[in-house]
Amino acid sequence: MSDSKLGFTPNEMMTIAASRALKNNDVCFVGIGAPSAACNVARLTHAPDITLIYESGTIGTAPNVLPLSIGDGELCDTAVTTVSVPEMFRYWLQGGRISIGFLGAAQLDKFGNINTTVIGDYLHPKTRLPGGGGAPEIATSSKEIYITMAQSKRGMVETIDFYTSFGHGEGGDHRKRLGIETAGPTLLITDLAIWKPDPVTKEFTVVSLHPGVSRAEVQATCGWTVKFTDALEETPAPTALELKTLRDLQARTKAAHAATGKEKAA
Amino acid sequence: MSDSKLGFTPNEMMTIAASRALKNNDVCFVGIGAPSAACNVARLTHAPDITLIYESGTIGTAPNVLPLSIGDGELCDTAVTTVSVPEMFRYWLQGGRISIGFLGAAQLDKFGNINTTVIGDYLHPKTRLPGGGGAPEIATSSKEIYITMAQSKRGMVETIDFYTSFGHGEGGDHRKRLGIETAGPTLLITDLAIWKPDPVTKEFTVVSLHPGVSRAEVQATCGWTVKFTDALEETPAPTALELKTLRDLQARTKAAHAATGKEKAA
Amino acid sequence: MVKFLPLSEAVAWNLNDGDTVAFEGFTHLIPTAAAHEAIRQGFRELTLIRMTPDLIYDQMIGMGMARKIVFSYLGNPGVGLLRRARDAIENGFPRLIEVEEHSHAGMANAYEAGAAGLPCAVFRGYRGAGLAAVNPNIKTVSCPFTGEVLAAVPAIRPDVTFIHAQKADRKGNVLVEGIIGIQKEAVLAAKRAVVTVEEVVDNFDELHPNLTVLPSWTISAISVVPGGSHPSYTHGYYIRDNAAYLEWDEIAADREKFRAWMQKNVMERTADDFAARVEHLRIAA
Amino acid sequence: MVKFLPLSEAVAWNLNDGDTVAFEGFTHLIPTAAAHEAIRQGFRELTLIRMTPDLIYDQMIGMGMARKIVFSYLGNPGVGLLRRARDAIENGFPRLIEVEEHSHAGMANAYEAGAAGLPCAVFRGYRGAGLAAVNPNIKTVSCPFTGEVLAAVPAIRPDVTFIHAQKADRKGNVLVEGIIGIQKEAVLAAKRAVVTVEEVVDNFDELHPNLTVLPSWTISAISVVPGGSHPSYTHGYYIRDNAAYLEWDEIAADREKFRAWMQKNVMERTADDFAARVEHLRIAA
Repeated sequence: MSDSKLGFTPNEMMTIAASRALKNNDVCFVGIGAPSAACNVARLTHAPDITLIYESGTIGTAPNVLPLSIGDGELCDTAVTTVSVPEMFRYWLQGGRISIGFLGAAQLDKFGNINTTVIGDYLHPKTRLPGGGGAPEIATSSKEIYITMAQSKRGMVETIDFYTSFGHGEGGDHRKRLGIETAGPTLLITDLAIWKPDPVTKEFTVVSLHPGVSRAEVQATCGWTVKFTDALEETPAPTALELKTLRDLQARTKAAHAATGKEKAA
Repeated sequence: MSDSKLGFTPNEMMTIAASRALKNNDVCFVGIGAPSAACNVARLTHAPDITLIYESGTIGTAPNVLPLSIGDGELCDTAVTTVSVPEMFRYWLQGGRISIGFLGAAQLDKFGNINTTVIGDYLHPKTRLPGGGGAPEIATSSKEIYITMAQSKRGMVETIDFYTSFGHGEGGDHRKRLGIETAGPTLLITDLAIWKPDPVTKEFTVVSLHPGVSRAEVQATCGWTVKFTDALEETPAPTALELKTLRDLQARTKAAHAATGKEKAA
Repeated sequence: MVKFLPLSEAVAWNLNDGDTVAFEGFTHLIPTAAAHEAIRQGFRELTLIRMTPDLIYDQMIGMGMARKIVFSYLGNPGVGLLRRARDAIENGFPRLIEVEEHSHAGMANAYEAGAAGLPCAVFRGYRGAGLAAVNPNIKTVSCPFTGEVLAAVPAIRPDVTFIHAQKADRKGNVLVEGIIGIQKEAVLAAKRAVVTVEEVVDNFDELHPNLTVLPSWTISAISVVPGGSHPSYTHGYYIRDNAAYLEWDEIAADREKFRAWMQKNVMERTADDFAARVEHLRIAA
Repeated sequence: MVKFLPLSEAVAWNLNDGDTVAFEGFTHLIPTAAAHEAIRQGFRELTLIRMTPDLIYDQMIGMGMARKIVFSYLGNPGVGLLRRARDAIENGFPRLIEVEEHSHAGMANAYEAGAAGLPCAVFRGYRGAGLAAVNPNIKTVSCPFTGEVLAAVPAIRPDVTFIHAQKADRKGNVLVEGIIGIQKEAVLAAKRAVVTVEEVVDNFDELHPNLTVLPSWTISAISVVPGGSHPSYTHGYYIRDNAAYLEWDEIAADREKFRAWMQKNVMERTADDFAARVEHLRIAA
């Protein structure tokens, strides 16, 4: 999509809206892609002391460029400490020290359940996706879960093909009934809107539309019947500082990742 | 005891006999006292590559002076690596990587069961001893157990007051019946003799008397009726090198430990 | 006792058809040279264990070497899917492979239990997750004090583990540093372990005491292979070849392109070729 | 967020009568200054947890502060018995204390489980050992795959943990090095954690990435107390005062001698006195 009209793209709006949701004292378990960009924009703007943790074992990292993988050297070089993977999952995630777990999704349902495992049947999949990685336990051990994804009817579906990670299940108190004591998905930020779960049903409800986005657009790119809150707000547009921070970060990242291929291409 | 007659003390003979039982490729879990001296004499004589592990986390250590505690700085300074205590007990001991666990005893019975916990009743002890520390799992996770202690009727008893660590239990296949797959005590070295368990009954049997020691002396300082093997041997006396190595080590140790008190005394 | 061997000998001596094998490395220190040597030697019917199978298992699966794969993230990290693994799972090409899938927490705990000599790992996991229903190796135990139901998975105990590390000393102790991942556990959990290193140094006397050092007696064989983790990286030696990961996505997308690439870049090469591949990625001293 | 406080304030703010508290340190880095401050402030009815209770718990028990002690080795390391603890257990002087006794493996696993947020630890332990019969907190679970019966103990979760460490940076991150013992687990398992350090440095930028660093947000308070682990030692700063351990055996042997020593060396002193006690033990730079 072009940014000619608004001065920013929907993806930039998504990343920046997600960054704003993070607080200075948060401890984030960061996934690659939009979550990584959002967390680092937060760190470079309003949340300089935020703690970013990547599942490769890097704690309190402050990368100058976005990592391509969750284990790039940049993460270790700038971390407060780097621990083993078993320690990461035992002491830091399962130990209850993560305030925000950030997840993306291939398929998402209205209760924040996520599929990144298979499209189709598990044993005979139409498409074999990468699978859960850290997500099954990130989803249950982090105090809260934030989800980011670009909207599409293929991605936001009535029923997901596989429960890679558990959100609110069938809604209501389903988490509690499974003995899961953490809050689960409390925020969904897409390229079009900000969503929060209904306090009772736990169904994701649009609470804010990004600038220039209509209710119809949100519904047209979502596979379930969308609920909008009564007091619907408009997401403040990215500030000049937010946009510059994100774009500089992405430019540095692009340059750094391209550099490794130079001699090959030559 | 004096060393005037034989040129060495019974304790020196015990330590040196124990050191000889160790092989160059052994991995020893070392306790403080005689075991520590024996292991280091082995390292300084016939087993230069022996791996010494102290439960404080120091792996492959080569102290120049004997540590007073299992966590003296000397152990860390000279170790190949120093790990946390949970890792020590999980990966290194429970992981089955220890060939020889070295234990001492306040009370010992003829089946190699050891008490270092209480004299008297557990809940209302006559004497509260330090307890087991690492011993309960050293005794079951090490491939073999070597025991060293000075003989006395109070120490070598028919029935111990508390099973701090399990040897051969009531003898025979008692270990197997409890699901313990390691060999347990295979060697007892006292200040008077070398003992090995009977292959069937597992009762400790004297296989070698130290130079100048009689059967009567062994029996007089032991609380159970002692069995002697038919082919009873005499332990070779310490060599000049063994004695010098042990005495130099103890002299260095004494000087180093006394040094810390100097300014206080002044 | 550990032996210093050429990689071809180390692999031939330690790996067998039908083995359960882990080539571990969590994005960092991936033992690519060892995997390529295994491919050249043509082992079959392997059970491949790894948290993040990555390019090397995509290659081994694409070459038909795997009977089964045990994993927790079957992706090209930061890029997307593993297309040879997909082709095997979706289409049975070049052969069908059995899949045992866990979460990262499940695999990390299972390796830890393997290193710790336990039969299983116990942790808080898989709650509400679909894997618990499709993987019979995910069970539960109850805490005898609180009654809380916890997840249990069998310990991982590979026949042989391959890792890449920074350096060995002359006695055969091995230093792993940076993002250390699961490598220590993978080595200690295995019956045999082979380590490729960037270099051998006289001794480790100057090392900090708390670094991750594998004592020589925990390792079967060490092979010196500079650049041996390319296109992954070795902290302190060379950076990750991100371009190669992006490029792999195209190579693996096509069966013929894949075969041709493997022929040229693996089958007709040796471990000695890795050093040149990282020349332009070396960290300025 | 972590606060830098004088030790008296850090102790007063974080410790309460009736708390379950761990002053940890495995021979190395024993938080003596913090324990002495707790003694001066006169806390009561404490449950004292520690693998190796050592001199400081002998002192706290002797002063009647403990309701219960949880331990795995009740000795003066390398010297012998802890005579004040013995007097309490054998004779109820100055008061009876409850005893919960484990093996080192049991305690280490229980701390690990506490740090890992689990309700219990599962390991292979206590087989044939008498403790399993006298400690109701030693139970079993069966491996759901092999049927093997394993030991289980409840996780340790102290209200507050005190440790001593080498240094903090200005942000409040803490470095522990050398024999690191169980300190990281004891801190992460606790609701609150207080650390005494030898010194504060500007930053940890030059530290190796794999050292044991506790991030600032895992700690409640940091107090700078040079010499704060005497007569234990601090790797890199000063050596163990072995003579003081030998001396303690005589002091603790006699009730009156003990009281007099405590009055003179603890009650009438402050944390500032520790620096002078290690002057003659400092490592030559």
